[in-house]
Parts: sequence; structure tokens; C-alpha cells
Amino acid sequence: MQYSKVILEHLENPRNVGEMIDADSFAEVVNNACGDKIKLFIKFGDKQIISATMKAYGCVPTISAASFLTEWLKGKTIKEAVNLEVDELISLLEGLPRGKRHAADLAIEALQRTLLSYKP
Amino acid sequence: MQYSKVILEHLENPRNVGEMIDADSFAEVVNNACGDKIKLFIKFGDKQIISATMKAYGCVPTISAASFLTEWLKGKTIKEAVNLEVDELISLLEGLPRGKRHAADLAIEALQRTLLSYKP
Amino acid sequence: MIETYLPSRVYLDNSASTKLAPEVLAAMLPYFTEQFGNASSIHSFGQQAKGAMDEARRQVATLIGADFNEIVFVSGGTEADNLAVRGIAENYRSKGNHIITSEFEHPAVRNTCASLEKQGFRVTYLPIYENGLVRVEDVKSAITEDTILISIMHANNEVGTIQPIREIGGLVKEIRLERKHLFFHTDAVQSVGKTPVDVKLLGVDALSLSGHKFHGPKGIGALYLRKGVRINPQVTGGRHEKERRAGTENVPAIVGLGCAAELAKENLLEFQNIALLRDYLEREITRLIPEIKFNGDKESRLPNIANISFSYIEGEALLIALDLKGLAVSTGSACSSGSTEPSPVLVAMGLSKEMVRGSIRFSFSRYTTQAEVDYVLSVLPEVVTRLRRVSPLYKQAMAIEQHKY
Amino acid sequence: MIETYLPSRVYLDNSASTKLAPEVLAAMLPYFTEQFGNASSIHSFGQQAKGAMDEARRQVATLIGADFNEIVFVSGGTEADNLAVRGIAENYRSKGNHIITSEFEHPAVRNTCASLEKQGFRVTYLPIYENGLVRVEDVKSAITEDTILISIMHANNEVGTIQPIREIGGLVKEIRLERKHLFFHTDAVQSVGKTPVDVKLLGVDALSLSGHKFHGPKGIGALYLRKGVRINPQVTGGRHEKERRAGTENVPAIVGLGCAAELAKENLLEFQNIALLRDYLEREITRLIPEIKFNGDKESRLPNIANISFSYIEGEALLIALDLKGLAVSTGSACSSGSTEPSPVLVAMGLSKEMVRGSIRFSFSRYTTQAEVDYVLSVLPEVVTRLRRVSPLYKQAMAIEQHKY
Ligand SMILES: Cc1ncc(COP(=O)(O)O)c(C=O)c1O
Ligand SMILES: Cc1ncc(COP(=O)(O)O)c(C=O)c1O
Repeated sequence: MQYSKVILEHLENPRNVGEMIDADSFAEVVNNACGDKIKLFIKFGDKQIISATMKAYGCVPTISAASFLTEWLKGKTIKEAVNLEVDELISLLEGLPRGKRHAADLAIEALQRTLLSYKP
Repeated sequence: MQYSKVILEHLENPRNVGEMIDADSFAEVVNNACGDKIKLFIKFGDKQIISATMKAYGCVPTISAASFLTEWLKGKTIKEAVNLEVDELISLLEGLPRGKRHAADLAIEALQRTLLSYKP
Repeated sequence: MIETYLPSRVYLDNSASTKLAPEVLAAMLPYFTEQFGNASSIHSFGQQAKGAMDEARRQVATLIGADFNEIVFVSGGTEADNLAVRGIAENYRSKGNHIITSEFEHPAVRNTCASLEKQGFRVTYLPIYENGLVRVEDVKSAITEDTILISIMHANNEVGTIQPIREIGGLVKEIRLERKHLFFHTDAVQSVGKTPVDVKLLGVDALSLSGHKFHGPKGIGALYLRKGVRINPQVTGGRHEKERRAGTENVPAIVGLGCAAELAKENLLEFQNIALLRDYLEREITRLIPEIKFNGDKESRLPNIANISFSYIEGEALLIALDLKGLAVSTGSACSSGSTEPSPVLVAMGLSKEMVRGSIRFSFSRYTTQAEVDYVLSVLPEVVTRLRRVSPLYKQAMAIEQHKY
Repeated sequence: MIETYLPSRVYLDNSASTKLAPEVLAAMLPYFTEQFGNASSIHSFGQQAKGAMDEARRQVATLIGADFNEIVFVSGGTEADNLAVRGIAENYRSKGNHIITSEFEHPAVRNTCASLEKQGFRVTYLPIYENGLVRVEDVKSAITEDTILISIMHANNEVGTIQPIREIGGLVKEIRLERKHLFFHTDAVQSVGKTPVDVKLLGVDALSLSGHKFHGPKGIGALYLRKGVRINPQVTGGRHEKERRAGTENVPAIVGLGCAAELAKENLLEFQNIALLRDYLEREITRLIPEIKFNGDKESRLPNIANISFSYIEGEALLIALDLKGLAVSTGSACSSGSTEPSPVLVAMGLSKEMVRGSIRFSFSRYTTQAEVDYVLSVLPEVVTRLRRVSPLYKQAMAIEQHKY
């Protein structure tokens, strides 16, 4: 259950916390088994994502993955965002302890759902 | 299994070891369960026991009890010798560890048998 | 990570394990280095080891009001529970098939009962109530003609509630006037050294304790077994511990356990003052942090445990965030492989899922200081606020941050 | 009691227990004092403990050629044997009901098999022969359709004979091509650290080892369990050791076991030289003392054990007399409550009652020196002579002292 530095740093300083009232797109995902929850909000520019915010409830990597994502998304194209895979996110987070993969799954699900619900 | 000083001292310096060729009386006793064996030889004077010798095989207190007895007997009357009881011998030996009472039993049996076979 | 004025990290997870007392370590050392004999050996190395074990057995017996021969050394609290529950159940199986325990036992008892169920025993799991206590009436009405064993823990490891063991013990004694083969075991792993424990006063037939919960070593524990109560040994082999538990005796650890027992006895009265520190923590937390809930009966509980649920946030996240501040606590929540196993104790006490997940246990030891508690109070509110700010469950309007880009 | 030229008492009972290596103690100490967390705790105290355990598991695995996850920490050799034998038997009961073991196993295996017999298992106890070895043919012909477990020790604890484990392992693998559920356990408590032990080479499915037999701590051991072999846990409770053994992990002892394993590996080659010292002892004893018998095969045995029977005298008396000279050894005779339980191993090897009673085991460690052996040689003849002189069994005419008064 050792968390990476990246994960711990995001826990201590979560980025872009909150609900974006003028978001272009938004999704809320829940892991029904454990109750973890992520809300993700994205604002899109012409070609790129301008900003993202989040709320997250659950264990450490759920919070940190959501926080990490909001930073990572800034400046990415939709295509780049859509192509982010769970394993890539995990390696960006410098790994996850055994049994915690579901946090990255949930974050990616939140991302996909937010992108999907974007109607430009 | 802590042995008393007396017992250990007799183990290191067993007294009156050997078979007395001119003994007045003699007995050999065996504990059939464990195989311990004591041979006791006594020479009687007018009123008192003049000397005793022994051979002993078995665990420590069997050897020491036999050795102790040969010293103790010297100068005792037959009556005194007959009246020596197991518990008294044990206390003269400064105690026996649990499970070792049979050594004193055997020594007393050897004594009784030797006294019994004495035909003055 | 930790403010420099603190001498070291702050450890408030003493119900999980405690620091070895320096006196205990000192007592153990000679048995590692010089007197390393096997206590079953009859030479002087062995006899020295044996003598030290005897002394430790006396010390442990004295702590709980037992007789020398009623103490069986085992490898820890878990094994003590196994030996008591499985050992008694198996031994008296011909007398009955029914076991009574509670919903909130430690897994060492609960899972052992569950494994006995698979072997055909019938097990009744008594409920506990909101206050974290079983009810004597429930025990009473659960007893049948077929009951051979009751196992109810003395103090609960998560909320610290102290169960009515003495009353149950009285009940058992009464029933035993008519039905000889009913036995009463209590898991006192959390209570020994923290609240008075006397096997005669409690009226128990078997009692488990564990060294590392009261500044003794890990890997050693003891089972009190009232004279006359027989058990099926669970570890078979040589004739150690009067044929109740085989295996070369762990002499240094046994010596350590004895020393820890003696220290616990000496410190027991003073230990009750820990409640003052604990109550101070609870009071200040109430003052500083809204929307919290204290878990477990306020009257009947150990002096050294505070169990608090923080709404809207997850225990593990709070725990790790506090750990980053150098503060060690524990949580009733454990989320692994995407499914949370919430503390069965708190669930049994009727807490909502969310309140179970947001629970944190602070557990004190006799080494806990006011300065350490003040440190907790200096970091906890900020960390709770931070995590609540992130939480989508946090409904307070003022707390929902809204971004505009 | 001891000649002043000797640095301290002479300990030649290393098969009973060994002295903790100073390096091992040094490795353990931090886990008593500073890093005392519960390895199941997720805070940093717990994670440090967990990390240390992982390292120790690697060290133990490396010593015996196993994989990290194939090591289960338990409370000692006895528990390892119990877990292997009872754990495998119970788990595979539906596949067969027959167990093969030998007449000369340690009680940890023998009595566990006996307890399984009571539960309805059929157990074959293979004979051993005068040389102290089982025969592979005997194993082969004992195997039936119903056999699920073979448990034969690697090196015997009394005479040090090394059994043909590798051959039996090959046999088992062959049979397993047709019958999947046949498992092979070896009790390697005496051999680990003394002779090469590689689970793959030996072809075993389970192997027991114990810390205190190779300068590690008491109260800790390990069971190697080949990947894919399942067991019924014997201590139930929390989910420690991948649910194979419950109970708070004994971190300092585990760290000590790991360190001892590493040291054993480093010293293994040199350890073989101990045989030179041992052979020197045997040679000199032959020269100095008549009417003795060496027990156990001369070729296939551990380098550190000599088992010798001294005619006409009792082992316990000899042992205590030597103890008074500061020399610790052990005996195969134990006379208690007036009945002698002679060593089942020596009896199984066909020794006469008297030779069994007169047997003494000298067991060396890597710390044993030439000076210590010379000390043995300086006291042993005199003590043997003294006790023989007392013995009524001693037939040599010259030795019968005759008194005349
Ligand atoms: C109430 C209770 N019972 C049993 C145990 C198990 O004891 P041990 O940790 O010594 O295995 C614990 C602690 O883990 C406990 O808190
Ligand atoms: C061959 C053998 N097996 C098992 C054991 C038991 O191991 P432990 O002493 O760790 O319980 C021993 C030693 O006592 C032994 O020599």
C-alpha cells in the first residue's frame, strides 16, 4: 500500500477542486462496489481542452487520479484525451498498489463519459 | 529438572562404590519400568551398621541416592535404617525434581531388601 | 513532513500494535545472546531458560489473577483465540454442538467460529447495539441444551467498548450448576493492561491476551485456561506447555511478555488517566470540526480509544493524509480491489455505510503525551477540511467551490 | 566448575537450539524499538514493517531456492510441520485418505499424523534401518491409489542422517504424471543452513524450517509451499500471509529469520568443514573410550552431529555430569515418573535398550572451536569412567571394585 510521490503530492495538494458552473461537459461516475465517486468538469476551447475541475470521494488514488487528470487534460486535444488508457494513467501516476487499479479505472471512466457527453 | 547440590555432589563424587565381598547382606533391585538398578551391600557390627557399598545404574538421583545411602547408613542401627522413609530420604537429598521420586523409592527398596535378607 | 518541534512521529495506533517498553527489551536481551538454551534441555543452558519461563508465567498469571499452571504460552492473540475456541469446541463436541459468539468479534474468533460451522457446529452470532455492546439477555436467551461455548470479547478493538463479561460469567456459572459442560471464553487482547482484568472476578474459563498490545513483544501471547477445562491441542508435536501447545518455547518473547505483564500491572492505575487525554482530544475535535460522530458507548469503554466518523470523507484518504503529517492512526474502512470491506463492528453498530467509511480510530498508550494530542489537533482540522472540500458528498453550500473560466 | 582456560561454557547442543548470531540481533533491534508498526497497518509505521518482512521473505526464499510467494511465516518448525501435514491432508481429503511417513519423524510430524489417524486418515509409518535411513523402495511400495501425502524428514535431529529426499521427490513427480494429488513434504528443520537445501532440486512440495536451529530467533519458522499447493489454514483469523496463517506478523523475528537465512547461505560452504572437527571428536573418543557405538550412517549425514552410545551408563547421568563440567550436550534417554521413554529414533534403528539409554548427541555450530572439542576430550573419558565404575552393568572384571571391611 505504498503510494507514489505523485499520488501523495496530489492528495496533499489536490488541483482544480470544485464544480465548474460554465463547464461544456460534465460527468459523475460511481464505483458501485466500493462507493468511490468522481465528478469531472471540462471546458473546451477550439482545438484543445482549456480546463478541467473535479470532485472526488474515496480512497487516496481515486482523489489523486482525478486531481492529476484535471491538470493533465489542460491543453490536450479531444483525441489525445480519448486515447488516454488506464495503464498509461497508472504509469503517469507512477504506479498503483495492488488492489487499487479500480481508482484509475474510475478516473478513465469519468473522462470518457465527460468526453462522450460533450456536444460541441 | 534442577537437582539439588547434594545430589550433584554425589554424582561427581559417588561414595563407597563397589561390591563388598565380605558383606553381611546384599540386595539388587531393579525398576522394571525404567531399568534403573541399585545393588546395595551392608556390613553390620554389634549394634550398628559398619559400612555399606553400592553400584547404581540409571538417572542421576538413582546414583546419588544410592551413594548418599551408603554414607548415611554408616553408624545407624538396624532400627534406624528400617525406619528411613522415602520422604525423609528425599528431604535428606534436598528434594527431587518432579517425576524423579522413583529414584528414592528404588533406593529405599534396596535398603529394605538388604536389611530383610540379613540373617545375623 | 512533521513539524520540527515534535520529537518524532506521533503514533496513535496502539490498538494495532505498541512500542516495546525499554524495560522489556532489556529483559529479553540476555535470552538472545547468553541464555539461548532450549527450555526443554536438561543441561544448565536449558534450565536457565526454563527458570526464566517459570518467572514469566508467574508474572502473567499475577496480572490476570490466574494460577501458574493455568497459563499456556502461544504465538499471539490470534493463536490464543484459536486454541480456546477450536480447542474447547473440539474437546467437548460430544457434550453439545452449539457455540454463541457476537457479530463483532475479532476475526481470530469470528473466522474460527465460521470454520467450526463448516465442521458442523451451530453458531449463534449475537447482535450488538448502537452503543457497541452486547446484551446479557441476548446471551441468556441464546443458550440452549446444546451450548458448550460462549465467546465474547472483553473490549472491542475498534471502538473500545467493554462488554458485560462479568454478568455473562455469572450467568454461565448459574447455568453450570445444572449443565456441567458450558464454557466461557473472552478475548481480552485489547483490555489486558488497559483496564482491570481478573479471571476470577470476570468468571471466565478461558481468556486470550497478546504481548504486542501492551508494550510486550510481537509473536507471543497467552491463553488462560481454568484448571479442569480441557482442550484439543491445535499445534501438536513435543510435550511443551503441559501438552497443550507444542513447539520449542520462544523464551526471549516469553520473558518479554512476563516483563510487560509486570509493567502493565504497575501502570494500570495510572493508565486510567489516559482517558483524560482522550476526552480532551474528543472535546477539542468537537469544537474544531463539525459533522462528526463518536462511536461506541461513552461509559463502558477503554480509556485509550477514540473512534470518530468524519462525514463526507473516506477513512483511508484521511489516514494517509495524516500519515503525511507524521501521524499514525487507523480506519475501519479498507478498500481493496474495488470493493470496500467496511468494518463489521461499525456496521453491526448500525452506522451508515458512509459513516463507517469515514471512521478513524485514535488509540493511545501510556507513552502518549499532551504535546502529541495537541499536534493532532493542529493538523486534523485542516486535513479534514481539505478532503471535504474535494468530496462530492459534501453538501454544505458554502463548501461547494464553483469555478468559472 | 569449568577450567579457567575456557572462555565460557561449551555448548554442543546446537541441534536443540542455537545462539542468536550477533548480526541477527542487530538486524532485529530496530524493529523492537523504532519500527514497531503492525505490518498490516497502512500508515508509514506499518509500511516500514511490511517492507522489512518482504525483504526477509526474499532472503528465506533465496536460501532454499523458492519463490517469494511460496514462503509462509509461522511460529516455528513445529507449526510449519503441522501446517504442512494437517493443512495438506485436510485440504485434499476428498482425493485420498492415506499418508506415508516414517517411524523416526520429529513429534511435530509424528504426533500430527497420529492425530490425523484419529480423524480417520490411514497412516503408514515406514521403518528405518540400522543406518538411520529410510529406503526409497519402501516409500514406493507404500504408495497406493489413496495416498495424498508423503512426509519424510530431510535430516534427522538425533543422528543427523540425511534421507534420500531427492530420490523420493523424483518418484513422487513420476507418479504425479498419473495421479495429480500426491504431495511431498519434508521437515528440513535440522538441515537448513547445514547442508544444501534447494526445494526444486529436492523436488518437494512443502518444506519446514525453523529460525532457532540456525542462529535465528526462536518462535519463528517458515513453510515453503510450492505454488499451486493448497492448504487448510490451521490458525484462522485475519488475512495475513495470503490467508495461509492468521495473526499479527512477528516482524522482528521475521527480520531475524531473514538475516539468519542470508548468513546461513554465506556460511554454507565453510560449514561443511565442521565435519572435520566432528570427525576428530569421534576419532579421539574411539581412541580414548572403549565400548562405544556410533549411531547413524557415516556417509549420508549432517556435518555437525555425532551420536554416540556409551555402554553401561545412562545418558541423563552422563549429560548432567558433563553439565557440571560446563559442557552442554543432549541424550536420547529421558526417564521421568519412573518410566524411560527411549528415543524412538534409536529404537527404530534397532539399538538395544541399554545402548539407547546410553546415547549422547554432540551437535556443533559454526561457532564451535577446536578448543571446545579438546575440552570435551579432556573431560569426557574421566566422566564415563566414573559412571561406569558405579554401574552394576559394567562387566569388565577389572572394573568391579571389591571392598573388604
Ligand atoms: C481483540 C483482538 N483479538 C485478537 C487479536 C489478535 O492478536 P494478535 O495480533 O496477537 O494475533 C487482536 C489484534 O490483532 C485483537 O485486537
Ligand atoms: C527435525 C525437527 N523438526 C521439527 C522441530 C520443531 O521445530 P521448533 O523447535 O521450531 O518447534 C525440530 C526441533 O525441535 C526438529 O529437530
